[in-house]
Amino acid sequence: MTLQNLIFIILSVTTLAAAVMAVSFKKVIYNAFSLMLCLGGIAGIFFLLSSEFLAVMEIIVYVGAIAIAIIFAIMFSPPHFMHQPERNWPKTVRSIAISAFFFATLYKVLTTTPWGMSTTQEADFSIQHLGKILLGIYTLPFEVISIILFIAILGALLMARKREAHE
Amino acid sequence: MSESLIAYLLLSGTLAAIGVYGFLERRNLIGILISIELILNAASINFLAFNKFVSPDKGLGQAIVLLIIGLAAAEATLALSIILVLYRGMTSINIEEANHLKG
Amino acid sequence: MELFLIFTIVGSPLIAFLMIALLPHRLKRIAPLLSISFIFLSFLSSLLFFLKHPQIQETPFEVQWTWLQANRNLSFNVGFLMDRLNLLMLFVVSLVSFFVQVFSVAYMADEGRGQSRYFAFLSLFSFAMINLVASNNLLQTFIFWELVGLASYLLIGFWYQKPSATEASRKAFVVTRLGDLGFYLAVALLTLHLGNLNFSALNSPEAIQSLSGGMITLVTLLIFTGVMGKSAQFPLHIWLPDAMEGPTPVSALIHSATMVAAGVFLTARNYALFSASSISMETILIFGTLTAFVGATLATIQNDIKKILAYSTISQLGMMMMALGAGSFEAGMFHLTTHAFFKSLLFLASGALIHHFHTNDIWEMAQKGSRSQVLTLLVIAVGGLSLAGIFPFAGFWSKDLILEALEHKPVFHAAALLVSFFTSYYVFRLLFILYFRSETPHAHEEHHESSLLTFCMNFPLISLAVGSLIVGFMGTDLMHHKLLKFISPEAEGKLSIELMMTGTGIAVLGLAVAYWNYLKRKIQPPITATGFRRVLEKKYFMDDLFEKVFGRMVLAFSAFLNWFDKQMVNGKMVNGTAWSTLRLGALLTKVQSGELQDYLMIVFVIASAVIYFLVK
Amino acid sequence: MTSSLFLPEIFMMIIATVFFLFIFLKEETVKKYLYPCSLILGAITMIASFFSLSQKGLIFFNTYEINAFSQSFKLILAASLFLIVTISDRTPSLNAEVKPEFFLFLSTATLAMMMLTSAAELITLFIALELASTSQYILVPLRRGKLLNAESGIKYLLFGAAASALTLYGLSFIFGTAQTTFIRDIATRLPDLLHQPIFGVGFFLTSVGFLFKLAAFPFHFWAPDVYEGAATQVTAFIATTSKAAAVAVLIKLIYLLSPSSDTFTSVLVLLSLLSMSLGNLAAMIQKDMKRMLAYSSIAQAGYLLAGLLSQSPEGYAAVVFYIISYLIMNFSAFMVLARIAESDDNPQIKNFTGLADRSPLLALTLLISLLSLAGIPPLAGFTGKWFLFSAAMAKGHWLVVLIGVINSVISLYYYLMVIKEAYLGKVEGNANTLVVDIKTRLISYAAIISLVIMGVFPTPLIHWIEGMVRF
Repeated sequence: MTLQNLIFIILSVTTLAAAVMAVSFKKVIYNAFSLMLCLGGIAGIFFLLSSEFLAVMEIIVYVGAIAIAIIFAIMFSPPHFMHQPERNWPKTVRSIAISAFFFATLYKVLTTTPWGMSTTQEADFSIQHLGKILLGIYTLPFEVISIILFIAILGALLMARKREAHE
Repeated sequence: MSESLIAYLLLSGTLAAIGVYGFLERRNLIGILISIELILNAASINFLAFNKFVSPDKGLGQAIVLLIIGLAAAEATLALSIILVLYRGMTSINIEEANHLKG
Repeated sequence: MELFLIFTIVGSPLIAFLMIALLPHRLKRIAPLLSISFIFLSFLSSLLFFLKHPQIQETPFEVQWTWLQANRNLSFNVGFLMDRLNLLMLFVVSLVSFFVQVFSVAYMADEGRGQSRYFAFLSLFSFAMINLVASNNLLQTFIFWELVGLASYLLIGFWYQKPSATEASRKAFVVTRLGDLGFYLAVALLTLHLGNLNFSALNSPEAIQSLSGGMITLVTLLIFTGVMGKSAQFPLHIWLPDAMEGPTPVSALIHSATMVAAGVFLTARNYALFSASSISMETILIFGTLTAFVGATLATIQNDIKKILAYSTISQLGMMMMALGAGSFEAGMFHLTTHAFFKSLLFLASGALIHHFHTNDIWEMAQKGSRSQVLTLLVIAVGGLSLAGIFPFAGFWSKDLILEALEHKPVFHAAALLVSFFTSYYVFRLLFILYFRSETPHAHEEHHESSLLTFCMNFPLISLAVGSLIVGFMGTDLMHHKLLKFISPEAEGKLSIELMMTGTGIAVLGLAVAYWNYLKRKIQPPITATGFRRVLEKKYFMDDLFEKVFGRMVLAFSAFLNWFDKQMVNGKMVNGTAWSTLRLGALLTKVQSGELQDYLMIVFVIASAVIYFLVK
Repeated sequence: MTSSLFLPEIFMMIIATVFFLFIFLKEETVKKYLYPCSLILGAITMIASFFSLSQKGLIFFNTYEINAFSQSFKLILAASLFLIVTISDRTPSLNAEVKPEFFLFLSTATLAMMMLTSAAELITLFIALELASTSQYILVPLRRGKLLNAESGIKYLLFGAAASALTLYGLSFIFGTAQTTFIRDIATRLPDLLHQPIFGVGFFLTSVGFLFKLAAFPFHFWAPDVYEGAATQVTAFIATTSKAAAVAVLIKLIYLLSPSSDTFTSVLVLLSLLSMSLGNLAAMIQKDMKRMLAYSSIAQAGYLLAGLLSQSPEGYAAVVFYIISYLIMNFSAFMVLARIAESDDNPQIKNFTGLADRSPLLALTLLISLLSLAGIPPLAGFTGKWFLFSAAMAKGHWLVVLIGVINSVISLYYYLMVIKEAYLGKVEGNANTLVVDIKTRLISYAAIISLVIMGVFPTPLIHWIEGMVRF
């Protein structure tokens, strides 16, 4: 077992365990912290997939921005010491069954497919190349993303303003 | 193992399934949002795995994932603000209480 | 010029409809005027067309344009066909429409703002009906067939506040749509197999040869289900009595003279196709007989004047179908024509009574002194005698033609005679109750109707009564079979004296029984529905064997049929379909629980299932 | 010059910027100028799209393809945006202070939809879809008042997020098998790819995002709740423009990439049948007019799928024809609804009582549009359905046609309920006449005439469409 494999296993286990925690704890704040851990694990996976830049971005944007925003939202929402609804077992069982079915089909698809492998030798994972692509064929999506972010922020502000107008 | 595509795909599949579970089971809206992030990340892992093992151009998948991260941020912002509006209205962020529109 | 005339015929009611619909409020009062003048224009144009083409019998006039061009050699056309069959129908439809609309001016005078709406719908109906008749292909006919149904739906439910009216319009709609489903399938099948839906092509020998025998039977039977719905054939007849909830002129126009005849017309239009399948002809004959019988017997025990006429219409439609099924095309169409006149006359006259006495119940009318309405009773007598087939009224000639057509089918001939007996019985029952059982009105209360309204009411009655008298003669030797020859050049129309005697004899028998029951024994009006039983148990029933056999049997059997009709056919078969569809809808919206996660579960399950299905 | 190829989009962006600037103006100024300004801008975009109809070309490193198909759809989208704008003068359920934002998000959504029709690369397509969705996620909870707005907003957003997550997952599979995201490159490799079931899975998952926009079963659940909860104008936008864009993308994807296998077709058959049956059955028992139209639009999505599953040029042309007529008839229904809506903006069917007395023109518009939706000849809805069903029949999908016909029969029931209310119902008390302004009059006449003309003389239009649905 190579070091790389070991790292992969450790990262996978961490990620999945954190993911399970992120959806199963009853207190949302714990979910959020588990999510941060899980995202960290995913960043490690990105690193293993030779995408160092994305690993960094994952940490900065996801852990640094999104997860923090979620935690802020939790602070605004009912305090976590408030009454937590009891677990609805039939619903839990139903959800587990459905997600298991979903995974089973995916598993079947993934394992039966003969995946083609890349034949290119010079593997250019560099940021420069990434930059060229972003400003090359992905110019338009890149620009559109900025519009999306813009209107999302505008929309969020609008919601907040609307709320004030009501009170 | 770290050099086999299928391992990454199965990892991503498991992550997606966990996300689906959370999506269906959590009653807390923020919990649901967290589940969505998990599914999106699973897709990102897929893209990067294909990028590394399959794609002839190693920049494509990375660019796509970068765009996905941007999208996730936008979606989360919006979702959180609507959740807060909802909370102001019904002092709860339980999705099961948002069931007045039906029939 | 021909084209212009055709467009005037088919288009003027539409113009009237649009003009009324878009009239500003101030001008709504002129709606009746618009409606009446445009329908008269339509009538005049068809008359003009006939005068310009007296030879239309030999050379039909046809125009058409391509409407939908599909990929292969399949296209749908829009066109009009003018031949003797449509011209006859056009005269009937536009003339009866005209009279009914004139009558409506008086009948609906109190309606206020609703009046313009009413006339708009009538114009829409006339437009649809005239186009249905003038179409040259099956699809176009189907389109206007549906539009006719829509207009009828709107008119039945015209008095919207009455829940019974709403219910009746819903029922009429559901039941006729049930039949139309078959018609729709027939159109689809014919499109697929022939590609050309023109009537001339459908009924050409080549088309009939190119279709297999089974296919012809299937298609004609499917068309016949549509006919059953619209022409109120058993067991889809149940909507028609309920449709009487609409204003009476509407019943006169739509539910007696024109729309319900559309099914008969459609059968006649595709007669070559129908004749090619003996199974279909037998089916038509059997259903026609059943309908005629059920209708006639049910009419004998109704106390609501409109219900009597409604069941009578059902029975007469059955007679027309019998004629068609027996192979006598001209007898069916001839009866359709005479029936249109005398039945609309009867309805309008009953409308006049209802308008005057504010009740539908014949016993109540008699109590309030129906005897005083001399003119109305006179025209009812004309219409009734015609309906009963008494010499020399119109119905006599056409009914005897039907009897003649059935001569070689003893069972059906006997059934037709039985129907004639019942018909005559309920007609005389009505007349006796309204005239001889009437009390003299206590005080002469003056009705201050304006002279215009009185004219509007009386003019159609008198005109139609005259029509009912003379139309019959147009089919006889005296007039050289003018009408019959017009319907079909080959028509013979020789009436044997024996048949005429049997027909009259049966009618007189009906008269006799009615006389016994209502004049001699003076059966009293049933107080309630159960009171009816008491009538049956009266001792004097036993006095006479004759009565025991006929009078009681008639009443009891009719009562049983009435029960069966209400409970079984109406309740379980038809309403059941509509009810279960609605229940299914309600059940399905249960899934829409408002819970987001319930929705998403279904989404994920189905998505996963599809993936599984795709990989398998 | 490449920028001329981008003309309609540029105009959309300018419009969006203008509306953005309106946010900073004083309220009186906004009140005075916003609506006229939006009308003018909407008209200009329509004209710009019209003049760029004949353009062709590839821009943005071949990720953006301008052709007859995309330009025609841009014209359709611009026209439908213009129509929505025309009925946005009186918005009882939108606060005056959010009006500029309302127009801004309408225009960004339309911009995104225009991009959807042109995108020749899957990621561009996906991002454009996200822009469209995000704008609509904001539009839905803009409605003021009750909590329903936030509820429908969050339902729409989360449902949409689930759909786009599935789409993204599917895209990753396509990326993994085809090793490219350019639609045309994938199309050239199709023969190889079709052996792999994973490609079919990826294709299906990708189409989920668009089936969601189309509100086809089982991705329709959001529709009734969102239609009811959103402001009427927003609902009209989601019901018309958004669907047209989804149809454009689905045609493009299925035309170029369709794994025309039996299994894929049978999936479409199933979705189509369930959509129409469920939509029509559930619509029958609705009381809320918007909710009823939501179910009716689910049923219409089923009919559209019936055309798509034929996977033939006639089928695609039929779908385009139908979506154009659908836009007109659905829009006019919503226009009448918007005129009727008073304070609460959720007209029940009983609110239509006596419409014929209150405004004969609106009643007639409603009558024609609902009858057309029900597929009554000779209106456009019938002709469209005829094209759809004959395309499906040509490929031997008898079952679809049969069930479709039965469904049309069922649908007539609930449309007639409304028509009956409008024409036969009497207003209690004094009927206040609805004042119909000249603009509404013009649109009503135009809608009625075009529905009739498209029904009676469909040939020129269908010929034009057949020429345009070619890649």
